Amino acid sequence: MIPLSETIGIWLGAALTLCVLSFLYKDNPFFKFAEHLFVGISAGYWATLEYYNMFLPNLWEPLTQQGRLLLLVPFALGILLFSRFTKKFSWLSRWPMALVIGIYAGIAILGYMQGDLFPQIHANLRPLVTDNWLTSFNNILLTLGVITGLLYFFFSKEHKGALGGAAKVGIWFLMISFGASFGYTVMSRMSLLIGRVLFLLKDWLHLVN
Amino acid sequence: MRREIPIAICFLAGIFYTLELFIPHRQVLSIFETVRQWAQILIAFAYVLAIANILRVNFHAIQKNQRDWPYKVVLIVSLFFMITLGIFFGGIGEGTIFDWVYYHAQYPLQSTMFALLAFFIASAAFRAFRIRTLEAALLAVTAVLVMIGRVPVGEELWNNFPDFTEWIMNVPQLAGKRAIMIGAALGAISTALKVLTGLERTYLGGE
Amino acid sequence: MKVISFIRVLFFFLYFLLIASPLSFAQEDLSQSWFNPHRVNMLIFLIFFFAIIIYFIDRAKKGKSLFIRRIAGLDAIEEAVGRATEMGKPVLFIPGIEDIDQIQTVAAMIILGNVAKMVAAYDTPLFVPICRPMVVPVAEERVKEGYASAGRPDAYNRDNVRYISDEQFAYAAGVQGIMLRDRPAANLMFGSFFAESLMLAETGFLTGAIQVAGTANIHQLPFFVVACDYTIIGEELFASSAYLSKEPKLLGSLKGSDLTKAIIIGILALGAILETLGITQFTRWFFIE
Amino acid sequence: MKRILEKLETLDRRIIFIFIFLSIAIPLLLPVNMDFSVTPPVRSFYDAIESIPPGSKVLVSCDYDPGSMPELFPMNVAAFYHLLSRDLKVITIQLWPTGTLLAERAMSEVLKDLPVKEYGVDWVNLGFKEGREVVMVSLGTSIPKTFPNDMHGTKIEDIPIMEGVNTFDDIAMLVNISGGLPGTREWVQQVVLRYHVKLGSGCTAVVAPEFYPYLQSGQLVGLLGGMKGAAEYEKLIKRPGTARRGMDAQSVSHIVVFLFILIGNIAYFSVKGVKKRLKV
Repeated sequence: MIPLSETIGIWLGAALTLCVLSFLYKDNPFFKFAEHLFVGISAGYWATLEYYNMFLPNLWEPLTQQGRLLLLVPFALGILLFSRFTKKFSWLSRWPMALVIGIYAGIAILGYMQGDLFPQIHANLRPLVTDNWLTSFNNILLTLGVITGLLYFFFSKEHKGALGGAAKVGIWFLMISFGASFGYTVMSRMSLLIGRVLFLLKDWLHLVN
Repeated sequence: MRREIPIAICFLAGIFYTLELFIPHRQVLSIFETVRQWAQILIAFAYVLAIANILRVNFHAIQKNQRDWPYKVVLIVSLFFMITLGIFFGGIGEGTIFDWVYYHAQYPLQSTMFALLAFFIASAAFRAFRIRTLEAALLAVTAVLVMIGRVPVGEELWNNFPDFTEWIMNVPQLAGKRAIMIGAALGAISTALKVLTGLERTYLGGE
Repeated sequence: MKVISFIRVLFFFLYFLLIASPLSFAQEDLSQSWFNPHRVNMLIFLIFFFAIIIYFIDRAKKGKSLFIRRIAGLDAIEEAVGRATEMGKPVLFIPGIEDIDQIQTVAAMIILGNVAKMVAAYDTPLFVPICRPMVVPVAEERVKEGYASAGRPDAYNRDNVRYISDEQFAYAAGVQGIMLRDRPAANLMFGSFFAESLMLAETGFLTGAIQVAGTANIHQLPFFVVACDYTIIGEELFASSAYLSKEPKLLGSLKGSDLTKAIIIGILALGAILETLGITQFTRWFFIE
Repeated sequence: MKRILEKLETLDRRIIFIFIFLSIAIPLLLPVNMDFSVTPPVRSFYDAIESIPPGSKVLVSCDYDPGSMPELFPMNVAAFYHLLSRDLKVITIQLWPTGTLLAERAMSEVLKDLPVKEYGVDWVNLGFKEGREVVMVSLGTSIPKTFPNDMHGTKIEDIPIMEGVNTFDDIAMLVNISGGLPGTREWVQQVVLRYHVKLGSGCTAVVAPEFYPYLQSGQLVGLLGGMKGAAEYEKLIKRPGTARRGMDAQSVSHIVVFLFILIGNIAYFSVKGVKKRLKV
């Protein structure tokens, strides 16, 4: 026996699914309703989650129960954010903003260097001639593609002459890259729709077992 | 003072975190971790600003009887409904009403919105993949090859289709991707450096 | 400026320190040491990169004129804003869906300021829907500042910077709603986008808006390329602030980036040749554990 | 004729939408079960599990959310089924809070076919633990200390299956169903490199290519990528499920998209539309 709450849930889910799908025809009251409901519920959901997963365990409980007074610093900075509600002191809210931006800009420098720049350069240093002709061909193509692609991103020179030609080859590689990512993503997106249609046909209408 | 202090805070925080990678000392790492958590706590505080922003914008819309104002009521009611459920009625664990609403309203909405992409990807492909120039041809042809090569029917057409698709992904595709990654990394690092040193300070607003 | 000269001295000092230190160490427990020797390569790069940027900024400030190639997508922003004004319709600026912890979002905020300045001059409404709470105050400051520097602080409307939702697709739904009901004539999308990119760009296409999009998220670039009028690719996003503001010091930093890029191209070519000759030490220098 | 072509060139997108919907709904209602071969990454995932002696313990980390369910849930079900039907013991954990319910659902589907399997003896769910990579590393030091209870609050010492399970040495293989971060990349970086565990991964089609290098270097023993990977796996374990079912729809929808691209181009070239340059 399926519990009643589950049945109601499936009907609710199906109704909302159809509301969203109706958008494909055109904007309409059902979609508008679903959209505003979705925005309201999800904003509430994430705010609540933040309260439980961040505010309580990382600030409130350690501060009030374990007496970790150092946490008064972020607490005070957090309160400074609310100075935005006043006209006179709203500039104080820039302190916490500056701290957050500073920290993450610092982290970003490392992240991009360690995560993208060095590993990508390292991975691209390959022998151009090997025993296997296919490997050699691939490595030459890869080196050529990366170098010409980078040349496309030159800003301080007009793209004319040799640089223009190389940048053009670079664009070809970028286009292949975009096409491949596009084609590659089609599969995932279709799978998602299959999942949704299966929900409608199976869980809701019981047309498919 | 209104500008100098934030710039100093930003500079010090940024330099400190740039050094993180180079200083493996345990005590220093724990300071890094603590301060990073502060940043996350500040982000949690920002939710109050965000909720206040939603309320202000939508109340104004309702007040002015703007078109579609009844939907704004739906939005505000559902927002309060979720927060009240989560914080005052039974929390957010398994089996609560909060959880039920997540699985039976938010999840179907989310996954159906996500599934709309299947339709959009098709209509975008139809419209944009016209072979007008060499660049457009490369874009369209690669997309079609990869798309067909990844489903069972591609294999029916040509035995080595999956391998060929792999080759596209691993060689020419990767080259283009790598060029963008290296360029973007340089751009990101230089933007971050400019922000830290206050060369680019406009994000903090005026006097 | 004293700060910058100080950094310069500090970095050169560190640089000489490093040359003196050996490059490789055996694996050991580093939790008690003050420097991680395995990352010398990155430190050297960082110092070098920064030194180059500072050098070119200095030169730019001394009045050397700096050429920058045309970036069609960025020119198109002005055109799009102009058209929106003619039609009496608003401009929509979408700053991506990631928090301010992403440098792409910071770059988007910098572009937002420039757009606000343009919009204020034309007296066209500017909508900025936002996905992450911490971006709200930053965007508010940026837009306000943009209006102020165009001499129109009174035209700034707080209600146009709107937090929507943290949920990716709720945000997308909300932005689609704005596109369909407020009918902006220009959609500017800059920042870090994910799967919602295509949804936004397709809906924007349907409403007939001029669309300019830019991101460094490679996986979403294809969707912007097919559905938008102009696409800003990867590094161009980060170059936007220099391009739009034409400030000498920012243009200088761009030139510094270009030189570094040239060196990286040299490294790629040299490395490939050395690898072909069987010399692998050079490659190892770029390895990070 | 020319008018038809002109119409086709600027086809209403809603017509495309209808075709896409039908290309998915019809194959789901009337399957033909088009055959396909099994790719090497899936085959090696299967072989890795087949090579484990019966009675060994396998740790399954279900790190995904409902958003990627269409692709990952079938793999999750198939992996549980494969493990249990080979008389291996399943210990499941989750590093995503949303994973717990999904793991439970997957298991309850498998237990319909294998009703003899008993909780606590043949399988156990240790639940969700906050901490991402930190949890992974701490599992390497001690599994019981990281998860002192199962998801129902029962003490580890009172669960028969957990007897003698201390570190990764007592685990024959690790399976990760990965919807993002933390996921397979983190398991490889934090655990495989340090503790030399065999790791098999099931991930979404979008990220699968990023994990091929791990497969080549042997850091992954097998990889299931997207719904197609799940379908191949279902084929190997001879238990067709929703992924197998989705494959026809997947093929047909791809062909429909291809046909639309083709029609668009034919119409374009015959009508000779206004030349509009592709802008980069």
